[in-house]
Amino acid sequence: MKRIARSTLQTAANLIFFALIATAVLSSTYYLTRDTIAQSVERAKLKLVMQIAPAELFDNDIMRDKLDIPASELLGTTDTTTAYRARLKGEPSAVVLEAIAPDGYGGNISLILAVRASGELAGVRVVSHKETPGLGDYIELPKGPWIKGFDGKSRAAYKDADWKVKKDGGQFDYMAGATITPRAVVKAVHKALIYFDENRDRLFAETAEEPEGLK
Amino acid sequence: MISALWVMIGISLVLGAVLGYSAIRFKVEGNPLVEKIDAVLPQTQCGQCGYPGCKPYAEAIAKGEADINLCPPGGEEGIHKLAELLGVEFKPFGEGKGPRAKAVAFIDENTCIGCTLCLQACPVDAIVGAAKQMHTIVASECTGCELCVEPCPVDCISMQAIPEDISTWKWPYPVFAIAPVRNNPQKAEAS
Amino acid sequence: MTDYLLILVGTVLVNNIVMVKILGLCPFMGVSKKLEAALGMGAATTFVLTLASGASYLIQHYLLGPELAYLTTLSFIVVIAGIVQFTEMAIKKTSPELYQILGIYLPLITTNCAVLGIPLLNVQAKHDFVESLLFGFGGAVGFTLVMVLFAGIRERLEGADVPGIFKGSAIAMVTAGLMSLAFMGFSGMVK
Amino acid sequence: MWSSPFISAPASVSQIMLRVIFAMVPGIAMYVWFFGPAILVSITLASITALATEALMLKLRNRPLKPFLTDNSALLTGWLLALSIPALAPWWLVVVGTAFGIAVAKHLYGGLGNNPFNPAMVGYAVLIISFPAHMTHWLTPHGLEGIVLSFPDQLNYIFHGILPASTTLDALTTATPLDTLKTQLHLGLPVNEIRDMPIYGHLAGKGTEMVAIGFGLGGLYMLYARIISWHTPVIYLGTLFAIAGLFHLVDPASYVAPTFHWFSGAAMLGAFFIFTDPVGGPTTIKGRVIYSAGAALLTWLIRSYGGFPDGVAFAALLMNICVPLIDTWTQPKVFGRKGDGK
Amino acid sequence: MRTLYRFHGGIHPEEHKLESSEAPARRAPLPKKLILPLHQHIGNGAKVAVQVGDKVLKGQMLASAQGMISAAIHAPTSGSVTAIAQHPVPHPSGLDGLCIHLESDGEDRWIERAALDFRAMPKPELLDRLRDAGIVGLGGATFPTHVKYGLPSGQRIDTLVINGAECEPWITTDDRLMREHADGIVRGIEVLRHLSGAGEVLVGIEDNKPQAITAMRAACAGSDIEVVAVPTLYPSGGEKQLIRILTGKEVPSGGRPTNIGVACNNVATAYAIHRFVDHGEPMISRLVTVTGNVRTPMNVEVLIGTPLTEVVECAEALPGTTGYILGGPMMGLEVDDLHLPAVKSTNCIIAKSAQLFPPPPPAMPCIRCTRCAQVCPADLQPQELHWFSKAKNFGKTQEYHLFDCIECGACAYVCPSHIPLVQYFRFAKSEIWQREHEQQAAEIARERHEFRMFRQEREKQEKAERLAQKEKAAQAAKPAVATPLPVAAAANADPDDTLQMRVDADIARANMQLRIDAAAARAKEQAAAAQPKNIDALTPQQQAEIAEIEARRAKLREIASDAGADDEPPKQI
Amino acid sequence: MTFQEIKDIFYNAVWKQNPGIVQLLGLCPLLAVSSTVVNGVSLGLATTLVMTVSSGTIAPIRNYIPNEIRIPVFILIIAVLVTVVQYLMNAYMYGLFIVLGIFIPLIVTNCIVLARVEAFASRNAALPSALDGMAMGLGLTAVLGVLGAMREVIGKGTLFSGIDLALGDGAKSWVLHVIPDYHGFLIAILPPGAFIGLGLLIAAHNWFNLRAAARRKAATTESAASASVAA
Ligand SMILES: Cc1cc2nc3c(=O)[nH]c(=O)nc-3n(C[C@H](O)[C@H](O)[C@H](O)COP(=O)(O)O)c2cc1C
Ligand SMILES: Cc1cc2nc3c(=O)[nH]c(=O)nc-3n(C[C@H](O)[C@H](O)[C@H](O)COP(=O)(O)O)c2cc1C
Ligand SMILES: Cc1cc2nc3c(=O)[nH]c(=O)nc-3n(C[C@H](O)[C@H](O)[C@H](O)COP(=O)(O)O)c2cc1C
Ligand SMILES: Cc1cc2nc3c(=O)[nH]c(=O)nc-3n(C[C@H](O)[C@H](O)[C@H](O)CO)c2cc1C
Ligand code: SF4
Ligand code: SF4
Ligand code: SF4
Ligand code: SF4
Ligand code: FES
Repeated sequence: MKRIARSTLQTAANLIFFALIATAVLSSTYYLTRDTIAQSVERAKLKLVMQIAPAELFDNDIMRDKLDIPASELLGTTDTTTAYRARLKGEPSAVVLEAIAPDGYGGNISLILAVRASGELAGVRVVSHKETPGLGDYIELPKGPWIKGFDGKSRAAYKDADWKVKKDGGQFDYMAGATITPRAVVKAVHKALIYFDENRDRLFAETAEEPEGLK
Repeated sequence: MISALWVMIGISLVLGAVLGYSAIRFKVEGNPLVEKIDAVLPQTQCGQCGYPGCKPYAEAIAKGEADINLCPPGGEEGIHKLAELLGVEFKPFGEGKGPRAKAVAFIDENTCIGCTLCLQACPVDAIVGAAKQMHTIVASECTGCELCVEPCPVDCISMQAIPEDISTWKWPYPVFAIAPVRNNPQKAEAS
Repeated sequence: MTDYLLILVGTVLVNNIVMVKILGLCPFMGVSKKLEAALGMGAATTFVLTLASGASYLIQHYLLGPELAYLTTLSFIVVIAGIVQFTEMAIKKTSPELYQILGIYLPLITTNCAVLGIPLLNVQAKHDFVESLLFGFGGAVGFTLVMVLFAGIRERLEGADVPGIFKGSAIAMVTAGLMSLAFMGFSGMVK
Repeated sequence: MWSSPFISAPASVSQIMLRVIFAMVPGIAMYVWFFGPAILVSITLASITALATEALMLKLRNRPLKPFLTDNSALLTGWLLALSIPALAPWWLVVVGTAFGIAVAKHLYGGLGNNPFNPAMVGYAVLIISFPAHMTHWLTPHGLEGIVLSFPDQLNYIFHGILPASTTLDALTTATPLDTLKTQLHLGLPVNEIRDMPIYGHLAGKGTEMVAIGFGLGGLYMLYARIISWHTPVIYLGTLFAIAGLFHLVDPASYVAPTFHWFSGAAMLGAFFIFTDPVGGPTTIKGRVIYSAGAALLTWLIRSYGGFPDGVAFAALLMNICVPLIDTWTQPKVFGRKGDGK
Repeated sequence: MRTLYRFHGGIHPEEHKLESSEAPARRAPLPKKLILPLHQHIGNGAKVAVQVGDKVLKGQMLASAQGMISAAIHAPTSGSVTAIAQHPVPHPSGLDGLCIHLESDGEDRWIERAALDFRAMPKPELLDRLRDAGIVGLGGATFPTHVKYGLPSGQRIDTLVINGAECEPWITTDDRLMREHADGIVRGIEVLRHLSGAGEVLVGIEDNKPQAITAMRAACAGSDIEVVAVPTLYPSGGEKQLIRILTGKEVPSGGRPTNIGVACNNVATAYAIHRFVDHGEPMISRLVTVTGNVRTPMNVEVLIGTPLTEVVECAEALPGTTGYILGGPMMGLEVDDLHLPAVKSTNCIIAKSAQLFPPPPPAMPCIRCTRCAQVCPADLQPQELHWFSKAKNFGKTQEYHLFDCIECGACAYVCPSHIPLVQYFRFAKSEIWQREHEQQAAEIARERHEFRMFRQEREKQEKAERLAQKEKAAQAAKPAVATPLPVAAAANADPDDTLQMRVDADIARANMQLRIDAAAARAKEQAAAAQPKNIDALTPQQQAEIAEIEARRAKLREIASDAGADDEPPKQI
Repeated sequence: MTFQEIKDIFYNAVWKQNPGIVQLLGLCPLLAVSSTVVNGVSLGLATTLVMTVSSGTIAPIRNYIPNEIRIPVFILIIAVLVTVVQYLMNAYMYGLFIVLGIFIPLIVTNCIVLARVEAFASRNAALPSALDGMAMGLGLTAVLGVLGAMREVIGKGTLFSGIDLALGDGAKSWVLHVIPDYHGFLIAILPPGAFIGLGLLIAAHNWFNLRAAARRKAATTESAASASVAA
């Protein structure tokens, strides 16, 4: 019995010894790199945002001027997302929204879009999708320029019935043999614009200091 | 940092305790693997594997000290079986290490002086005789290990291949023309 | 209920851990030469993986929390290694028969990526406790399934006239490739 | 050495394969009737590629060419593959698919008789995954208001990718009936409205239903000639009917009628020509029942819930995987062991 | 009408029976020289009972049964034994077997013959008489008939099945026999029925032999022997299949018909029994079909041991003959050299020609079409058996019941890939047999080795004990041995200590030498007594072997001492 | 250590006992992240780093670790190293970090790391162990690179795509378009292509070995009796 107890304690002590060293090394690395990692993440995000909200559109620290947006049917989101606000000389110039097209061929298509204060689209990008590679993936930027077709479009220019692919009588291009994907994206962007129109004022409200979110 | 240390201390304490406890508590001895390996070996006890008999070789394999391709009497078949048993890749015999043709020892009765040296060498008691009497080999017990050949001071023991007769004949593998092709030679290269 | 069912079907077939997620391949290739071995490995992995999924959930949520998330990998793997070693010792003592079947596979499990991969994916996918368990269990069942099927094919292939340079692991790889091609047929089933 | 028996029945592998090829003729005739002769070009291309690949692989493997090139199995693989891809597919699509199927799925395993996977279906699966865009351009059947391309123009497209200036690919081709069904259901239309679309006929798609009937006729010939056993087609079609029928009864708006499943896609072709492939299939009767039923279930699942319009090829491959186990676990009782449960 | 049952599978090859079945059987001319292999039946070969030079009479026993399963061999004609030597025998190996060579004197003089009153005899004696008459089954397997009826207690036979199916193509001996000697066959059946005590006797004849059926029915009229026409379907003549057809019972795998209360014999066997019981003639001749590429296909009555050349001569082989098949085309074996003797199992010789037996096309790989499985009468999966035999995975072949294969050849007949399936199975079977044999040998070797180790251990212990006792004795004498020895002083070690150590070592060494000498002396002593070693626990066989060797040595010694005295000095040990 | 010993270690690791194509260890990353050269080589180098350091650290302390916690301690050490590498990549090569995803933490369970520690480092001194770890890692990296190149060329018609993730935006122009205007044989960059590609590599390795063996044999025996093996 005593032998068992001794062995138990001994082993535990040994393991603790190694664990302590390991944890110490690990923790130090963590704390040393923590800030750099945060910066990297932010830089990556900024890079994406800058693709659709070009630098001339804002002069504020856009990554800090953010707003939590609760799940919304119009955006297709089921979780709280973050909107980033672009301001030029203090005036709201654009907002960057996340949206989800739920009815892609392979499931959800995540989008990020920048809407100018005027309601015009500054740009749309696909963040992630499960469309068929080689067929439905032309909505991604390097694979095809299709997504750039949204630049400058607005609800003012196109009436609601035009927010369809050409095959269905709308204004948007598609690739033959793969219309489900563009249909889903066009629909999602259109709905996001509607969301923008409905919540325009609140989206640009000065809430940087006391984020309260939208109801 | 401190909390991280505490967490890891906690985890290691529990784990270490459990492992330390069970290392003693669940200790078992013996290795059933040896028996299994031994069952695969041909029991010729010839020592060609470099171990004094099949069992020691089996033990060496079980411990991971010996390769599986050391037993010539077992043939490639034996290596395949070992490979399968141990879940390792098949390994062919080294250069010139393959099995020899099956043979039995034969004592030239004219020359035998009855020194009993071969009798002492035979691992399976296949030699009968007594000091100063002529020795003879019980062919049905002889495994052909050749251990008796070396010790004989008058070189009277030779290994004789077992000839094929009707009772030991085997059907040949169909696509190879092993047996003398008695009928149509073109059959041999079929497919 | 249907959610849970979907998780199960999804992990077993649609997002099969080996064929689609490409995890756990070393045991998949290594222990699939024989059907029994594949079954044994599958059973052992299922046991450990389910346990590991549960344990890692508890650790993640009750010990680490968001604060110490950086300890995830470290603590998970240590706990898994502990579970494996404990299981091995316990089985060896309590049920030698089971040990005969699972014993040699248990130590290999620690280095099966799937065993760490699934808990990490659990964290990534923010599964709750039951979902984590199911995900672990389903993943392991999927692992067992493809491994057993693969072993069946490999046993069969032993008789096939495979070109020399493809014999062994090369053709096994090609087979795994064609299997994963077939599994792509499930894609899109669970969105 | 020649040992008994010294006599043999007159059947041979090449003759069996030839009869299977022959049995495909009615289906192909229908195809030509409803879709034009472009399919003949694909079949020719596939045949040439199949034989060339077979010859090359045999050479590499150091095997005699003649007996294997004349066994007609490569030809059969080529024909089946040509039939399962769009007739207007560019030439390289046929070539790549056939060559992959024969070189990788057949010869890496040792050629005829050794392959666990169906070579034609491997070729198809590789193509639909690699080139989904090209694999969705199916010809519009004659009689619909599509533009009909002349044969020389078709050749020009197949080999040079050039269409007459007046048309676009979109105008010449449609999605297949199964694909359209899937798309429209996705868009929320109920089945009965979808079925009213002009591409559909009485049973399934216009034209394609007749092609399926043609393959069915060929299948009946093979049953008559005892090349295939009845278990596979009957169980396959039966199970497909049963599952599809059940769901159709419960929810007719989202699940099509079982006859639609029978006469669309590759179901008929599969029932008689694909799941009957002896090499990758099980050998016991019980095994065939399990295999065919499993294949039907998978076909239906993939068609109804999966990412591909047709599930036949993947069902075949997935069931191929299971064959060794099915065979092992369905061994029949041998003579003299029936009573003792061994 | 009797209800008949079906067995699984079966085939309909072309029959080719009419060629030879219509002409009455003839008798082959008396050969000058006969070759009688000792191993003409399943089981142990017969033991030679004559010597070279002996004059023998027709029907005289030349070799007697040896062991449980064996049968005697008799002189088919009168003459003299010219040799007992190796000679090619009908065997797939083409190897030689030990044969008695008999030169006929042309007189064909019988030994004394007498009919047996078999009903008056005790059953065991009747069985012994059958054995000594060399009666073996003529249906193919040449299984000694007496063994079939020597049942272990507790088993009984309800049904006697007489096999007149003759399902193989070309062969017509049973057909002819039934047409010409139906009465004799029925007499033989009566003997078998007496031996078996069966209540029911069924004669199964394929329905492609209507005359034979009629003849047998006529001969059985008045008895309760039932002659049943069974559908023509190869291999309905296989005993398991015929029993299944007639009774619906299946002989259990690995078992014998007697396990289910059935015994089965061929019609020719019954006829041979009749010849023996009613005329005192042992088995010295049989009917052989000579057919194929010959001028006049026919059945010939042939003396056992007749060279096949002479048998074929009766029917005259035509040009274009490429070889011969002994037995039927489904199960026979091919020979190209006719210097083999006819043996008890020789039922048919077919002259091959390229038209009748075209060489098979090259074998293609198996395409798993399962035609073979569909025709296999044993419900096996020949394609799997082939797959695994080809890969030499013998364990798997046994899992797939390789040993239930009756080698009927139906599978190979239908295989569209023309794979020599049966040969694969024979190959696998003989490999497995050899392996089992080796396994047994290894088992015995292991036991013997372990016993040897045990013995050596015991001897060592005994020796150690003895030595320990001696040690005590030596202890007393120690000072006497410990004479001072010259010592080299060690440089920087304490001289006293080193010295002491050296002395100790030397004492030990000296002690050891003493012991060795003593042991050597003892060994000498023991050797002088010539204690035999390792000659206990020998089997009688081994003892006989040793005795034989000793005898030979004795002779050799004599010769050696006679001749070697002057030219070779005796060897020094 | 002599030069010959070093050479042996490298020959063994890169060719004779290559983890990827001979020992078949470390397959998951090998198959999962070899869709392009850049991904493959980066993960390979990360693994090499971990292997070198872990073998090098464990070898000197091997005698102080009690047997019953041997494996947990080995894994502990490996896990720390991996996590450190993970943070470094996260901080300084964020793009690559995202692409390699879960396979960085999974280096911990990459069988080859533990296998080398168990098989080599727990029996040898620090320097050879570190060398062995490095050589094995490089062996794996080599396979990752070759397989990545194969798959990338066949699947996309490019080479070095994504190199900007590893080396910064400046490297973007290094991407080679090997086959211009290529349709992309997608299967090659999907899991089936990974398996089949590795199968082909293994076969190629076998082929080289066989040919070398045949040459050696031909050199020793003048006439190799060619058995006419018909099958
Ligand atoms: C394997 C496969 C994958 C497909 N993937 C997509 C996809 O990702 N996105 C898409 O829009 N259509 C995809 N399609 C095509 C759709 O099924 C459908 O045919 C098409 O969207 C209809 O387009 P159309 O109206 O231009 O004919 C795929 C088709 C197949 C066969
Ligand atoms: C494996 C296989 C898969 C096939 N897949 C399709 C398919 O996805 N779509 C299709 O229209 N035809 C496919 N076919 C071809 C059909 O057999 C037939 O030629 C016709 O196109 C069926 O069209 P349907 O889907 O309207 O019935 C396939 C054939 C085979 C052998
Ligand atoms: C495939 C096969 C076919 C056989 N055909 C016959 C046959 O036609 N006639 C026959 O008497 N024995 C035939 N036999 C032999 C029988 O199985 C059985 O050995 C014989 O009838 C027993 O009688 P016996 O001991 O008197 O020879 C055949 C055996 C096999 C394996
Ligand atoms: C009834 C039957 C069906 C066949 N089906 C196929 C098939 O679906 N795909 C294929 O590649 N070959 C098929 N074959 C041809 C052949 O079996 C096939 O090429 C082998 O798989 C090659 O080893 C078939 C042959 C027969 C007799
Ligand atoms: S080499 Fe000889 S002693 Fe060694 S295992 Fe083989 S048979 Fe036994
Ligand atoms: S007699 Fe000789 S060869 Fe035979 S077993 Fe004994 S020692 Fe070995
Ligand atoms: S030879 Fe054997 S396997 Fe072939 S059919 Fe006859 S019993 Fe069946
Ligand atoms: S009949 Fe021949 S080809 Fe067909 S399954 Fe049997 S062995 Fe194979
Ligand atoms: S790397 Fe070995 S299991 Fe994943």
